[in-house]
Amino acid sequence: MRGRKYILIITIIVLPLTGCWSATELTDIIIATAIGVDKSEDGYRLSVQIINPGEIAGSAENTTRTATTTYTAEGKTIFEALRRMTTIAPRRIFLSHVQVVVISEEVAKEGIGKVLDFLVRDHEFRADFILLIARDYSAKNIVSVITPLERISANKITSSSAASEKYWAPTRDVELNELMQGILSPGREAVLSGIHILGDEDLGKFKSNAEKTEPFALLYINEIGVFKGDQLVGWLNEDESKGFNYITDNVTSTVGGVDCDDDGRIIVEVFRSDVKMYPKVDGNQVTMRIHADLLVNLGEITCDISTETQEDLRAIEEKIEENLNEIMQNTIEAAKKLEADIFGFGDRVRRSLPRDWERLEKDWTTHFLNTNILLQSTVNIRHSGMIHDPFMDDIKKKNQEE
Amino acid sequence: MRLRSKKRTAEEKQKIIENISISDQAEISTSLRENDEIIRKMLGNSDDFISRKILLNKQQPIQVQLYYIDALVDKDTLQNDLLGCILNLPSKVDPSWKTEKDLYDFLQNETINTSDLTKIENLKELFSNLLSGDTIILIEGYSKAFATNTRGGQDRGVPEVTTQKIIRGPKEGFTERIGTNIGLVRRRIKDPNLWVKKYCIGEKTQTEVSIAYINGIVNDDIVKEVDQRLSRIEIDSILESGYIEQLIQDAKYSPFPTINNTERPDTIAAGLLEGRIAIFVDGSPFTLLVPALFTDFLQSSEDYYQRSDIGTLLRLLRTFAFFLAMMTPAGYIALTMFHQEMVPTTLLVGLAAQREGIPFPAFIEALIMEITFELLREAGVRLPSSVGSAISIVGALVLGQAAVEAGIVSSAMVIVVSLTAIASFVFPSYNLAITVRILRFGFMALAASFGFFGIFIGLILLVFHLVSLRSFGIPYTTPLAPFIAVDQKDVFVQSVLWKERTRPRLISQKNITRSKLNLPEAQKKKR
Amino acid sequence: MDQKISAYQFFILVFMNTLGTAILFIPTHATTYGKENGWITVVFATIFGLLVIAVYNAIFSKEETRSLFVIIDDNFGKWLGSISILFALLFAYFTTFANLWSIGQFVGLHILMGTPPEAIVLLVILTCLVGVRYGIEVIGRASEIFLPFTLISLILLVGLVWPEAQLDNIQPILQTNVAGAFVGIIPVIGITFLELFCLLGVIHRVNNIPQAKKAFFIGGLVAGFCMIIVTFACIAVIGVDGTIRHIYSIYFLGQNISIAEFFERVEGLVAFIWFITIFFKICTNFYFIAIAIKHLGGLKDFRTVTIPIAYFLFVSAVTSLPNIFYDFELMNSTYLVYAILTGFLLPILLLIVKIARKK
Amino acid sequence: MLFPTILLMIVSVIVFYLEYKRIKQKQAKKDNWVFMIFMVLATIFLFVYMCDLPTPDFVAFFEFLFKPIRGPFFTWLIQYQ
Repeated sequence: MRGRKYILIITIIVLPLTGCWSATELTDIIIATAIGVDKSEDGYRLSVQIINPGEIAGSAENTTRTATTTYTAEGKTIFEALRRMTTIAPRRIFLSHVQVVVISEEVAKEGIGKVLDFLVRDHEFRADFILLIARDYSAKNIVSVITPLERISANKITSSSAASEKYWAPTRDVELNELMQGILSPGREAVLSGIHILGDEDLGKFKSNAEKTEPFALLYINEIGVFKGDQLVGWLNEDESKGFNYITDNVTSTVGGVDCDDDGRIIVEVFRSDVKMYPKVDGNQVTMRIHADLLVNLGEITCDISTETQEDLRAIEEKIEENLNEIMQNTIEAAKKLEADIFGFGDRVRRSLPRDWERLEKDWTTHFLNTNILLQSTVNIRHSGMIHDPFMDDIKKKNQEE
Repeated sequence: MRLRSKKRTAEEKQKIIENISISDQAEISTSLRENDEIIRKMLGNSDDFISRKILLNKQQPIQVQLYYIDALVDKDTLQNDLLGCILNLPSKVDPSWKTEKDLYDFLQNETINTSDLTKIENLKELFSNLLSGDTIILIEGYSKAFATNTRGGQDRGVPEVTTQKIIRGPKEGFTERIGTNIGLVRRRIKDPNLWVKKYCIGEKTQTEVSIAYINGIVNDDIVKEVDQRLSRIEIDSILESGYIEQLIQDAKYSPFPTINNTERPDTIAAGLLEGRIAIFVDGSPFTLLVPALFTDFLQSSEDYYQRSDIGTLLRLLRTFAFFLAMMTPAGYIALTMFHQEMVPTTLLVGLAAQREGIPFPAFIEALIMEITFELLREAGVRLPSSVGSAISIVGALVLGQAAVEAGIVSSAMVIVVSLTAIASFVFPSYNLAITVRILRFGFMALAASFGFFGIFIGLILLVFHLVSLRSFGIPYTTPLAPFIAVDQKDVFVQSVLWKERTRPRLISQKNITRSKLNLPEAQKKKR
Repeated sequence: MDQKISAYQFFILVFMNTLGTAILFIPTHATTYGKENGWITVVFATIFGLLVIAVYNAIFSKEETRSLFVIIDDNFGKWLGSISILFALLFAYFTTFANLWSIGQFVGLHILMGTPPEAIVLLVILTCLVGVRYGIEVIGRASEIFLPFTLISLILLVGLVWPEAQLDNIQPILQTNVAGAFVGIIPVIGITFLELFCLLGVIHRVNNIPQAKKAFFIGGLVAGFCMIIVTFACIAVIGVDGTIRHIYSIYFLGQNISIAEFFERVEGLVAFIWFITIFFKICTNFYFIAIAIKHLGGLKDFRTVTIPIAYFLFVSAVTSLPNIFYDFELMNSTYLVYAILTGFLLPILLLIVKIARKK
Repeated sequence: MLFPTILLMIVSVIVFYLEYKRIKQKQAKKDNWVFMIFMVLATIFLFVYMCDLPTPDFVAFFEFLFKPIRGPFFTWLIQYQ
């Protein structure tokens, strides 16, 4: 037992011999927060948004430098381009804090598989960044926009993407794992949300963009891009995107409206949505029964309608149900037009009826196009906000009296 | 009166003087002159050594010689109870007394007023008593001496504890006098089973060391072990209980203390009641308590004086502080040098901004700050209190502001170091705080070479070391490993007092029941 | 002065040894064979593994004081016994350096990018060396200290990924790939329960043999349960495809944790669980090697050979395996064959001989 | 590799000496012999590795040992993947 202290001594001797290979000081790295991937002549053009820490942290007085900087490099693959960037960047680029990867529409149409391999394989990337498609603009410009409230635009993108998914539901927060599942699983196709610039894309790169109450350029996320395999094949519009989120049971909260008989509208706030799919296979005919169960609050009523009796409410509920069915129907039609099973109908069949799936798997696309859809919605109104009865008719009455 | 003449030659005397410290049995001569010579020679005619010659019984004079050391005796006792008695002695001394016993009885029963009179058989005892503050009485023609207890001298009374302050609980602390100390404990435990055993350790210092334990509760094996270890000590001096601690502890090369020490009589009493053994050392207010387990160092006696929820909270806090004090700088180094991906983005950006322009790597930066802090702390202890505040101002300004503004260290590092410092002051035991200070640097080095993996390896080695330790036969990490379920009630969680009905299992194996009544239930029954 | 451990400590050692490599590789392995039924594969593997433990337990009679090696010698005779022990010893050696290799790879890939695996292996083997030289008592007690942390980490991990789980991912249950799900049992128990053979070298150190047998069983059961939960969580959260594709899928699982923007990036938790468990596995296997050599050579003290073995293990661990693909192939071929021979056939043979001799 | 090699050699000599002394204290002659043989072998093994010479490959040995069973078993198993 006497040997134990010698072993400790030896450990201490050997320690300095082995240490410090992987140590990197914070002053030796630059933190990347967003990556943009564009097409270049023979490969990809990579734009990396990096943080200028001195400008962001603490109470340091504002200087004339911007909070983020964008470096761009070209290469045949992503990794090559990234390594080529070291010739421009002052320090090693640290990728673990990447929050957003923006892929240009051009690249997406060609196929994103080649882009993804590096993102999945490289150890520095973490799994929790979101992917977006730059619509109409180059990914480089989107990464370069300076946003007014958040000094790091990547933060702005992630938070607004999450917020819009949560409260409005026309977008989808897609992280790497979900995208990979969509691309690779049989019986399911992937989707990615689109990102746009609202305003002047060139002026958005200046610091002065954040100095105006109405900035030159703003980023906004809207609509969902549909993939077939790893290629972008088309877009769903806002309503269809919302329908997509309904069908895939991804709505946490949204707002929906129906027209009244007169010119007003009834707006309801959905606060719980539960959608289930029940597949049925009859020979080669697939029938998908989709059952939606919504709980809503009355949010805004701008028409002359009564909410006094249960029958009145039932009438409103029915209206909303009709509207919901229509949205979902339209979405499915749109997807069928693009021949992409983004809802995972096939996956559903595979999981519930694996024997049938083995038969159907080979030409699932045709089966998908022939799928019968049965939509069943139940909407229940829970609350009417702070007031009981709408007052539009009272206003009207008063107006008439005068 | 028969005089046994037993003259010694000059060589013989010299021999006795040389060997006196070694040979126990050098006898006292019957000749007063000879004894006087030997004693004077041994003490080198020291000036604080006083001898006084008295003649008893004017008719047939008997020479009596008194010896004492000026600084050690209580002058009042000496004058009133001893000198007064002997000088006012009526001429009762009967020359016809045949034996020494008669004289002893006479002195004991009729003459001397002091509390204590002992017969001394040989020179070694004589010196030992003389140097403890007794007054030695030698009588011409007798080969025995008498020691009267005139011990006295300076004592500072029962002071307030200085090192282990608590809010609720007794304020008195141990003093340098061993008798007072044992008394303080005895006053708390009025049990005849509280046994005290005395040792005399240190060839030159002849320090009185006592062990105390409650018979019937204590584990006899441990008593035997302590006894053996104390008897085995061969050293010239024991100046503080720290000497004893180092000489009898189990793991001589371990940074962890395997013996607890305290200034508080109530802590000792509580320890005795759990079946531990207290070791008192004369001249030190710090009393040792064995066996000491790792978890003891995270507990304060105050825990038991408060309600259990507070006690539990404080213990968990201290455990947390233990890790904090040991790991914070290491964790910071690992995070900023190796694992940047683990830091939330906003925080990382903040850290990166602070580190812009700092010339040192994080490890060196941490080392600089930690060493500066240790220096300040050490200086703070040594400095007279009037200068102490100046040092703290300098420390606060140098560490807190100027260094950051000058760009030598980052403000995050200042936070880390102050956190560590605060956490290391949380422990009720100073011992463990020192351990943590030592280990902190080891962990920093490991973190600088291997990041969290290094810290992990360090942790494993630390645990291996901890569990391999034993304190007087009891595994150091009891009751965590080996895991004893019933004893968990008083480790990190302190259960309510009326439920702590058993003593720790391994320490006390015989009488483990503390209270038979489940108090609240008994009260309920009454109602 | 024989060191003794308690049944509770033995239970922890069983738990740690079963989870050792398994926690990191089992989700991938089981899912590779069983696809959606991967977790069912682990369920069956656990049941089968408990049978294996029953066989192990049967080797030791109620009041056994002999060590495994003495039992082997007594039943097989000196020559055959020695060969069997050597065979088992080499298996333990194989396990140990393969585990060392994988810890080097994992740390080099995920924790300390760029640090050569040699350094990491060296550090681990030195730490294990310290542990082994302290003896089994200290290893047992240290495991007691670490058990709560391991369990808390495990519970945290599973608890935190739960919100991300999609139960759709585990369907269909036992409809497709049924054969794969059953065949998958073999590689799964190959790197879990069959490696428990090394713990037979320790069982006679437990102060109460009947309780030790119980602890053996419960340890296997609890560890199996943990593996089932983890595999289930992997499939439910990251899907079959992701689980198969990632080498360390449970680590990827940890990366998916995101609670309240604070409990993010806690995959270190996974690394912690794995380190602790594999650490004790390496320690016990190392100990097994040392005591086996002690028995074969008739030595006084097993510590005699620990330092040279550490040297051997270090070199083997850094040179023997070229890359991760080879490791996977090995785990499905040579290693598996070896594991079945030592961990399954040898004990059964021993049991048969023992029963035959009794009659 | 020169510096680490030299350092490791020095370390192993120190280790050798300390262990040797420790075992000698226990007066176990056989242990001492076994330790010396093992230690010399291990040091050679380590040295061979440090000098980038081919080291004995245990895995290859095991592969060889189980050659007849290994191949068919693997092919059988892999088809279920």
